[in-house]
Amino acid sequence: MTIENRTVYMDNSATTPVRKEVVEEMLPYLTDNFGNPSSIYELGKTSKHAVEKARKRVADAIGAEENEIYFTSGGTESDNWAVKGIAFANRSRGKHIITSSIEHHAVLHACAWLEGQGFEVTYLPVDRYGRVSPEDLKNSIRDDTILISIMLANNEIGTIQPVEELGKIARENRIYFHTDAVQAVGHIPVDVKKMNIDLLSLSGHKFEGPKGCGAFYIRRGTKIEALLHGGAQERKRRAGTENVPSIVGLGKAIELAVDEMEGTNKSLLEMRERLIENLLQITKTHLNGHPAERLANNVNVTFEYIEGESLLLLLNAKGIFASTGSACNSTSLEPSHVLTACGVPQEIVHGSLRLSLGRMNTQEDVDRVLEVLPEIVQKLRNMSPLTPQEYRAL
Amino acid sequence: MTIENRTVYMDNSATTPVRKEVVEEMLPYLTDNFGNPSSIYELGKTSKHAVEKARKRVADAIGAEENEIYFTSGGTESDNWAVKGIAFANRSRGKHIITSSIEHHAVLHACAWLEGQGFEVTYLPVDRYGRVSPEDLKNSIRDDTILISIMLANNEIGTIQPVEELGKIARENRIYFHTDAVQAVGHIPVDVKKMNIDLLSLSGHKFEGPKGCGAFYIRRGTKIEALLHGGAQERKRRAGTENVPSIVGLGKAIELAVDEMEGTNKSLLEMRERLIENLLQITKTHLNGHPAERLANNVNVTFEYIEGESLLLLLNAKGIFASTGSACNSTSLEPSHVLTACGVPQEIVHGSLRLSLGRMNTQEDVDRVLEVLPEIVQKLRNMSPLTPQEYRAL
Amino acid sequence: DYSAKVMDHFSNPRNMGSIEDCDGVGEVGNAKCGDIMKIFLKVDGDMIVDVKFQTFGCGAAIASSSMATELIKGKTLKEAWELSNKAVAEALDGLPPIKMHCSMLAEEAIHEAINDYLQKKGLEPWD
Ligand SMILES: Cc1ncc(COP(=O)(O)O)c(C=O)c1O
Ligand SMILES: Cc1ncc(COP(=O)(O)O)c(C=O)c1O
Ligand code: FES
Ligand code: FES
Repeated sequence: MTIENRTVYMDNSATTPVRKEVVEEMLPYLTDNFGNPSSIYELGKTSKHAVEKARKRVADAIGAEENEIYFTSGGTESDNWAVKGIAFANRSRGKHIITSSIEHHAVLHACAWLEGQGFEVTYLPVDRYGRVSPEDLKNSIRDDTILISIMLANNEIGTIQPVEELGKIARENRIYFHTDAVQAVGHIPVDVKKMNIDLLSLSGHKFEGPKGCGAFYIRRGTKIEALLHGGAQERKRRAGTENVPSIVGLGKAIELAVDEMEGTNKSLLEMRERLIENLLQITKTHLNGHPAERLANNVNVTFEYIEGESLLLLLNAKGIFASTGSACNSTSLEPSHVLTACGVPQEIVHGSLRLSLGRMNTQEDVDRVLEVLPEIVQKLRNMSPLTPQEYRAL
Repeated sequence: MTIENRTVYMDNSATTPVRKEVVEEMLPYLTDNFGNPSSIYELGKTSKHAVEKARKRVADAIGAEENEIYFTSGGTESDNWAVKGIAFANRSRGKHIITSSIEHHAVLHACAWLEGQGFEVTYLPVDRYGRVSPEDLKNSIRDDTILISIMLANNEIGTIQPVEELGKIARENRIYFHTDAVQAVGHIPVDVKKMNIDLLSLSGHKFEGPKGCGAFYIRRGTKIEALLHGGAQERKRRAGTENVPSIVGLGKAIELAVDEMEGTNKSLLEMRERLIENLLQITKTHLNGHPAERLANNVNVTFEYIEGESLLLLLNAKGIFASTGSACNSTSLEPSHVLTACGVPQEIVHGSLRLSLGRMNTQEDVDRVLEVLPEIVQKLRNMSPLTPQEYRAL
Repeated sequence: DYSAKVMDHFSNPRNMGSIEDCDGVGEVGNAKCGDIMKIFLKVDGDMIVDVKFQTFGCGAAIASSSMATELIKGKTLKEAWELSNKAVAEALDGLPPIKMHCSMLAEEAIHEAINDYLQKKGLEPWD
């Protein structure tokens, strides 16, 4: 299969390139300034200062204090730390955790593992737009609830949760509130104080920072155990030699993303709306996620009668890179738990497509997708035994 | 305090710079080839192939199969995974773990945490050279022992353990054997099959690879739980978007280190022996660690009557970067548990100095250290109330 | 991070050494913990006319010794007694939190030395 030369990358929720300014700031810490921040000599101090500067930038980006920020190896580690760290530290207070059915697997599978350790987990349902209801949350709280973990923005459908309100309920009930903000930080304004957040996960590679580096916010006074035990790094809460270059990169990337957020989102929103509007012109196509409470970069639609992996492969052949919630494109063979939780019927859930926009996308990219996608959908529908006669064009 | 222009970095066991060839191989994966390896489009496949190439390189470096290698965020994560992953997965078989008293804190603190979860841990003593006795290991095995974790080479004193023999004992008793090889891989030949190793930890930044990236070897058929739960990466055993650039760097670095090991070690050995010989000329100075079963890059001595942090600061002023096992230079205020376990008396343990050599060190660096160090030791001894009159030079 | 003042006093310690015929000597700390400080006093009337120190310890401990001896030289015993570890740390432009205990050593060693002097004189020690 030949691949077009001009490519359109619309999978920015999966990962992003590291932006130029960020790479430049990282490079010296790979080579010349390679010292271990725990060392007391000059080379160590240079690294230490760089890490602390990044910590300040992260704190500023989410309205936290510097000493509430810990660096991790990414969103997955932060999520695991939140869920397991709170569970083990507060076991004597209770064994009940509340989360939602559309969380990232990093939260869901950590919860499932805890169920094997004697904890009990309530998975809140969501409405057809992927929103958790504050009423449901209130009703699920028990005397022994120790943690509520609800993501700020969903990675598949872009739905933004009413976290401020959910956090308020948690606070009123004196239950720790964690939010997986991996898709939110750098994309929508986040203020941990205003939003009543006790713990927050974020990951560098979702906002043009490096992969393999994330951060974790722990509100002062929160009772939480370490996840990685060992050396005395990160004020004895997260062991392991600091990934200085990536931490530096994450700091720079988060600062740029937040500074430029308004302008970026304005242009993303225009592209998003044009895509949605035009894709919904294709017959038997449905929008997934919330129409308004939605990340500016997220488009997620379901085309009836087709299967996502085939769609991706044909898009790939045209140089368009996107993703699907179809099981056929995953190692699990389960269709998207997010779309399923939103009530997308099993018969059509396989035909879903996520286009996630990034700062580097242009209206020309949108043109290209709108030029190519309808044809591909038609081609696959023609091939499918499910397609009713009236939707065929043979 | 003014710092000399010419600096001598002799703290290579703490961390190393990323070598040039490695940075070059990493760079494209930060920018152009930034795809998520889980994605099926071209950009994703490029990343996937890069990760698999690195996996092969790691496997080759330690005599493992490719599908026995998992990428992690570093030595600490690998160690935590080994200890906790085996413990939780084999709980029904037993609750006893054997390790040594000179392990890295990543193993020791993970074990301590497990003690809080109902596991029992035996900490084997070491002889004055830091060696674990195979007899002691045999005697400490119980019916319910599920894991033996003994490091291959120690980070402070460089002592190499008789791992092949220890692994044999474990295998004969059908107990999983883990070795923390963070200081060994890339420095001494490692063969997991020959050495009877079931699980092995390694970390990139100890052999001129990137920080924040390590690997974990799990022998096929080993029953172990995941440490980080979430996405289906790393054959569902280690979740989290792969740190592609760093994984690529680790692969390149390990290949170079192993290929060049013989030549590098020859030159390190010459420097090490010259340093040891000359430092022992300073009165009331003792060598720590084993005289022969020792990493080629490790020098560790104790100077009586002086304290390590002061020594480091004065060395730093002369542009020499090294480390100490003194409590005064740590956040824990406990002196080195390794030197203490080797029987170095509490009164003198604070005067220890580790010089760890790297590929970039030269005999001129050794000259410089030998020129500067005796004077500094004398200066501090003159200042110390402990120094007997005959060792003063006022 | 140590301040420039700490580094200055650490690298070029003032009043380092011992006084053969001193009037009071105080030693505090413990080699096992990595810190011992010894202060020697020469007293004339109620004036400290000379002071020297010997210290086994970290950069902060050595700098604190040096600074403390400077601060009490030429002062009365009473004034020297009043010198707090916080004052020593402040004179050094601050110490890292985990190093504050090292400046305590200076305060304690001075107290020991003054009491040693008082006792040698047959006077009641202060507290
Ligand atoms: C919402 C959400 N949470 C967690 C993660 C995990 O982050 P990482 O891949 O950095 O481990 C991701 C992305 O993969 C995500 O989208
Ligand atoms: C023997 C040993 N084990 C584990 C580690 C931890 O490795 P990392 O810093 O990559 O987490 C280190 C180094 O810090 C080490 O020397
Ligand atoms: S049709 Fe082949 S995996 Fe779904
Ligand atoms: S003398 Fe040990 S910390 Fe200062």
